Amino acid sequence: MTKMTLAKALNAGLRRAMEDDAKVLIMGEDVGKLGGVFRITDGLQKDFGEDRVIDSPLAESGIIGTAVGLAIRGYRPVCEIQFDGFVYPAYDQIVSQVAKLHFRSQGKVRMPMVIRIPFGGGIGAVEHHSESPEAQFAHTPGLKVVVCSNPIDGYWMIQQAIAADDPVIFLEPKRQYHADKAEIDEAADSSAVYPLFASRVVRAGNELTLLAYGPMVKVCLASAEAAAGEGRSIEVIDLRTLSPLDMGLVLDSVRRTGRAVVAHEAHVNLGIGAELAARITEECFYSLEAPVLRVGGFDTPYPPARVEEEWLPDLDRVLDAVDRSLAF
Amino acid sequence: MTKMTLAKALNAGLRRAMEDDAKVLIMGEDVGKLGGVFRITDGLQKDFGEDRVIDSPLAESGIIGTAVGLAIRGYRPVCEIQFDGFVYPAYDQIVSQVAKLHFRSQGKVRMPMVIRIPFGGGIGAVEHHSESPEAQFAHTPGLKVVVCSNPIDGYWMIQQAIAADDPVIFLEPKRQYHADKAEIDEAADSSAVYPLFASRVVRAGNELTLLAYGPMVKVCLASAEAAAGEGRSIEVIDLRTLSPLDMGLVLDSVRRTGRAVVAHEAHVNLGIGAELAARITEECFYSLEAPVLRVGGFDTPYPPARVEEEWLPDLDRVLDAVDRSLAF
Amino acid sequence: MSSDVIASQFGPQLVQGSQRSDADGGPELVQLLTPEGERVEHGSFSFGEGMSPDEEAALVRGFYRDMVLTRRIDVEATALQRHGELGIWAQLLGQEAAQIGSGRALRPQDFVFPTYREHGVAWCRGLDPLQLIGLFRGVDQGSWDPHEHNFGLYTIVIGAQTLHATGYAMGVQRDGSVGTGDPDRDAAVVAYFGDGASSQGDVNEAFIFAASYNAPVVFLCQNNQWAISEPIERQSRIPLYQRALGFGFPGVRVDGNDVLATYAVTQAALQRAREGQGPTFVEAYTYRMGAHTTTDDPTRYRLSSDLENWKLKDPIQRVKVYLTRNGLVDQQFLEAVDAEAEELGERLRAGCRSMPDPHILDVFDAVYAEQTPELADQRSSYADYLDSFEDAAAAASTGALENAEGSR
Amino acid sequence: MSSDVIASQFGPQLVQGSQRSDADGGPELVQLLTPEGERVEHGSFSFGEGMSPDEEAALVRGFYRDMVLTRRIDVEATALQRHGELGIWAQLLGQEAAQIGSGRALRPQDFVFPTYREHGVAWCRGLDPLQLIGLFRGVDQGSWDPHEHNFGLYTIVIGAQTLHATGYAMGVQRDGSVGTGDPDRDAAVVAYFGDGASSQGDVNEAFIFAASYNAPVVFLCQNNQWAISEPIERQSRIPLYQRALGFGFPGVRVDGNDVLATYAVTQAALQRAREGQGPTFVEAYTYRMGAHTTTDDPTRYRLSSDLENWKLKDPIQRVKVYLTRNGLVDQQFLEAVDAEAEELGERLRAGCRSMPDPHILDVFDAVYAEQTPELADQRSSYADYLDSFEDAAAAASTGALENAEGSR
Ligand SMILES: Cc1ncc(C[n+]2csc(CCOP(=O)(O)OP(=O)(O)O)c2C)c(N)n1
Ligand SMILES: Cc1ncc(C[n+]2csc(CCOP(=O)(O)OP(=O)(O)O)c2C)c(N)n1
Ligand SMILES: [Mg+2]
Ligand SMILES: [Mg+2]
Repeated sequence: MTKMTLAKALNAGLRRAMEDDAKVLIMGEDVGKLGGVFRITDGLQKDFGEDRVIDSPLAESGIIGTAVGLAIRGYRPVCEIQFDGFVYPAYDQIVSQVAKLHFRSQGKVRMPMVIRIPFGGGIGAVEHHSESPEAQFAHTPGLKVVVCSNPIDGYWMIQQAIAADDPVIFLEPKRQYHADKAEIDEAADSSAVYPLFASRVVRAGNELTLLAYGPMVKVCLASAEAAAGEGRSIEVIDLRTLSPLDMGLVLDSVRRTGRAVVAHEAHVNLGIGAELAARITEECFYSLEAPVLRVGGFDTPYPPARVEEEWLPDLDRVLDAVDRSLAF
Repeated sequence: MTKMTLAKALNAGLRRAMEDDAKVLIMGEDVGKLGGVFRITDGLQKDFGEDRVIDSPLAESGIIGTAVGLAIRGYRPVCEIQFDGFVYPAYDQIVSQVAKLHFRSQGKVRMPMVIRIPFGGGIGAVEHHSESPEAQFAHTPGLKVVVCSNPIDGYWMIQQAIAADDPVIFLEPKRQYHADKAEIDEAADSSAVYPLFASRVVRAGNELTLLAYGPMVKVCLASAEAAAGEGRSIEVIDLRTLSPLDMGLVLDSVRRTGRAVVAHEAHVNLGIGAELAARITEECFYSLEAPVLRVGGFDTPYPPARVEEEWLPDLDRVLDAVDRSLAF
Repeated sequence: MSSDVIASQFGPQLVQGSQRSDADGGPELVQLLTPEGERVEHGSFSFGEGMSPDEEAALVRGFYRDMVLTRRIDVEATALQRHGELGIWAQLLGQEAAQIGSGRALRPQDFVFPTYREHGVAWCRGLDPLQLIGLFRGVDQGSWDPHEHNFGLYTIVIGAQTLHATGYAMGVQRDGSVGTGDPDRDAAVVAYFGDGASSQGDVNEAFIFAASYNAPVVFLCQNNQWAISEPIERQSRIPLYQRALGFGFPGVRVDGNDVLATYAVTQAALQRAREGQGPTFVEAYTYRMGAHTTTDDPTRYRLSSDLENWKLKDPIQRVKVYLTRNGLVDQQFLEAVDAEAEELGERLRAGCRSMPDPHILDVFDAVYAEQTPELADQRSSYADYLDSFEDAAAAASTGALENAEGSR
Repeated sequence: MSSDVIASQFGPQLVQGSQRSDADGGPELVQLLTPEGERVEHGSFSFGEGMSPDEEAALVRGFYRDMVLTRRIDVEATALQRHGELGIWAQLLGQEAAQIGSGRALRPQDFVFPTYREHGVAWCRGLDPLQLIGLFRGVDQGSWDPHEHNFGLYTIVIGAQTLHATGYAMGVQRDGSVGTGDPDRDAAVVAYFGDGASSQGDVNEAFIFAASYNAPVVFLCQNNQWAISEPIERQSRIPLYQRALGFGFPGVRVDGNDVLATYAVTQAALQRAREGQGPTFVEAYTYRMGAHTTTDDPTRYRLSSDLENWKLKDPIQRVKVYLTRNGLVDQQFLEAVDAEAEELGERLRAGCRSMPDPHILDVFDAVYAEQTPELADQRSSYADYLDSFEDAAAAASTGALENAEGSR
């Protein structure tokens, strides 16, 4: 058992994946000597060499496009996009090639690729460093999209994503990288860990279901705690997988509680909350006591850092939505 | 009054916009001598010259990126993306530059740019020629997204989009280009025409609201007609604007009918239907007799042409959803 | 400061007029067989070195056969499209030598990343042309296994495949299959692309990655003078092969209508790659004699005199003249090839018409290696929905039967 | 076929070893003032032509002042970041000559598209440095009006601005402001970018568009040897200025630590553009003496000896030596500049600390030129929500007061 931050846990998970499978490669800008701007790949180039931990020219389309070729050759590339806002130059390769090659070839070509993206705000950064691009990838058939929210998940989910035979967009809540530590049992049997494409109840409750992922899990847990102080019993689900959605767990919960609130940093308009609201309403129409409410980033570009705390959904805004739902 | 197809109407609208404002430029691949692969810009280079109708090198990011510079210099570029699936190389310029420059500059920079995209399927094409990328743009604050569905709208909406001071993604249902003709009154007072960012009831009804845009408007009208044959009264709304959504009209209708079905070719998961379902449910919770149902492209990549008719939502699938909603 | 001074400061005036007015490809063009069918020498590249005259003649006869059959595939597919059997077809007419010359220079372990027009290269790799035809018919998006023929799927998004090729080549390096000296092991990768594609960011990024890692990749650009309606001048104001100079690797312009020269130059470039000397840019200077695709109308943007000029440089004709004039073929051979082409044409027509359509439900199974529960649900709901029609139809026909019975 | 033969086929072996081992920039470097402060001649470029000695001296003194003040801005902002006043700062330490030399060569009607590090160019364009500081503090994303100073907003997505510059230059062409001979009308555009940026597709597409339309744009690349932790060799294996050759326009490498040479070369390139001779690539060969940004730790990836070497080529020091040694400044001037720097520093510290924070509700108003109803709704709901807290707070404080009163 070792106590690790999310950053350290991801590093350890990557290391283990590289040890387990010589075909695993790491690619990206500054992933080598620097270990990435967040140090997630710290020390890996030193130990696995420049052929397996590849500093790329400064070109995201180039990173993903060459990773496609490496995957066709039988490698399992793990690409780091330095910040969320810099994934867009690679968007074409991701949605038209990575996502479609399995389909195009009717399974003759596999794309066991992981695209790691530190995402979300709250770190006081300049423009393009605080985006939440998940809905765009989740809307794209052929990709799978997962999000970790804590060190233990970080450690296991990155290994599971690398082992998966489909392309996985792996979102890392950057403001959680160094926020908390957790004990990780590296010796645990990896086949027994919680599955990758499954959501998880992280707090049980029976009056309302709070759905979150990544950075908002912690905020929602705090909101549920605060609500408990007022005698309210809120269930919190860490979605973990955004594509596919694990609707079984979500619907079970909402059928019990009759109420749901979805929270994410991404713009509310056409965010993951929209899809959850649509599906929950369709499946639980007669169990719902209130419409599914959504709390999220406003439908403006991510604002300057000095005002981001007010822009991001926080404990109070989540509670406000919870109250509105309960009052319905 | 002239009878025109959608293709011809767009051509006439572009011509008129160019006559009205010398700052209007057309840019894109093959827009010059060829008049575009769909001939939407036919004859314009001949009449307005190579400086105003600009054949670009084969690079979409280059087209949009240089259009940004032209807009900063005071021009109003109208960019043609040859097919929906080829907008992605320009995605970064669109979401990180075009969409954000007004915000970044707090209004000191305007982006009066139109990005025309022939979109949707049903023409028997090969891969990447039948995509419906609208949700991704509608999810991006700073862009406006509109869709025309018929020649009259095509003629006026393209002029209104060009006159707008915000960047407009202008979607053209390519399978409608040559489908139908309509009388267009070119002498009409342009300030009196139906506004750009407004939806429209295209068939009145009182039992269910059918929401559609672009190529699905015709399909939905046919479905409503068929339903009328079975004694059902279906209202059909042509959304026309996807960002912003014109919720006033939509909610009024659904409050009356108590039921809504949204249809689009785009993948259902995180498509425009998800957002409409979420908003309608939130606003009309107590008026809804059934959950908002969605009919759309499946969550697979667009399939090979020989099977697209079964993949695309058609009259029967729309009716099926209508029936399910009415039976709820 | 006068323009003269300025110009001289930055070296010779580089802006050039239309380079294509020089339709011969200019002095830098590597040519080994003239349009008139004469063998010529070139300072750096030669054809047939180390071969006996018989071997050499056999090779050229093979090229001839390949080109004739490739053209036949193209003509048949074009006709099938006209008859409504294909949605569209991308013709290669005129580019046979560029494709057969380069395709025949490949070794089995080399890997090809094509565009949508590489029917001749596909032929060299052993694909059944019906597999190409199926794609344009719309029954699939490429039914061949890239690993079986070391021939990737057709790529329609312009330029995307050049990065795939570079990445694959980086994989070849990592597998230790470069520069070992073992002719059965050392491998090269070829990225095909067009003159228009050279403007895409992806293609230029591919040059950068390939140069940075010294990857064993050959960038084979078929400059057929046109990107749909746009002439090459829109993409580059200097000869395209010189693009490579900006990235620090060699470029060469070869007569793409000369199968011998294309073979020789490609072979040398592949060998450089296999030996670990890194990327090469080969510009095969040729001409798209047909339309861009069967939906295109080239009369809107180019002169018919241009086409007439290029007809004189037909890639097949010059080989035929060469072979005949030098007594390297007899009438029997030529007739046998023609007969083979006839037979191929027939097979393609029949094969195309009898291709089964795909089944919609299979579409759901092809998205992921590991199917998702939600997509499995969509599949089964849709299956139920489709069944409901069959049930209705069955009920209707049973009903009809009953009615018929009832009316007895 | 042996490698020798192959190599010779494709011309000289182009693959080069580390070009940066040649830290002097190589023989192609245009230099007019040595690190030791000696003026030297160059065959193509000269400084001060057509000026009187006094005018020339005044110009150089101006450069010196600009560079000292620019460095001071940088030092102050770095310190402000250390004190928690800024979120981050991108230091330009060491790049003062590249920026002042090029920035001072501009005319008012020219237009600049910067990256995030062009503080010296911003200075030349007349921006208040507090406007730069505000961006890095996080109060806005650039508060200046690009049209007021003909200086675009800082662009963070690497390379994106090179296309904007090219498009703007196409606009200049369309406005007829190229090649008229009127020095107040003819305009050029400058796109700044880094060595790392040269690998982005966008930058290469900008080269293609600029060449294709012969646009009046100067691509000014500050090769500061590093893209965060990646050395220039990762991006190009040949000197970067040669990239331009692949696109058919001239490139030149200038000593970016030599303000005279940078001025002369940029001026000539701008003039070419204004006269209608099209794009030029200027590689200002320099060194990022600081960290990439204040969050970076360069000791993880580069040798301190490298930095020490480059300190000997400090861009300010050499001008100071030159001016002093040739009696072109007196002690009074130097002291006045230092005093001005002190004053500027103070103003920036105070100005930064007293900058008002933005208001969240203003965020909703900045998205569109024509506000949308739905965003207006979001704004007013959020305003109500915020008010509810103030109401609650007011109620609470009234409550507290009541309680207090009650307890009296
Ligand atoms: C990214 C992208 N943009 C546009 C297109 C549409 N398109 C298909 S082929 C073509 C021209 C390609 O020209 P070139 O690269 O010279 O190849 P050629 O067709 O001449 O073989 C265009 C614009 C596309 N397929 N992909
Ligand atoms: C598209 C994109 N990818 C990654 C980044 C992150 N990033 C910021 S600066 C930088 C290095 C830039 O190097 P260079 O172009 O040499 O400019 P310099 O910082 O040295 O001035 C990187 C990778 C970015 N801003 N944009
Ligand atoms: Mg071409
Ligand atoms: Mg740099």
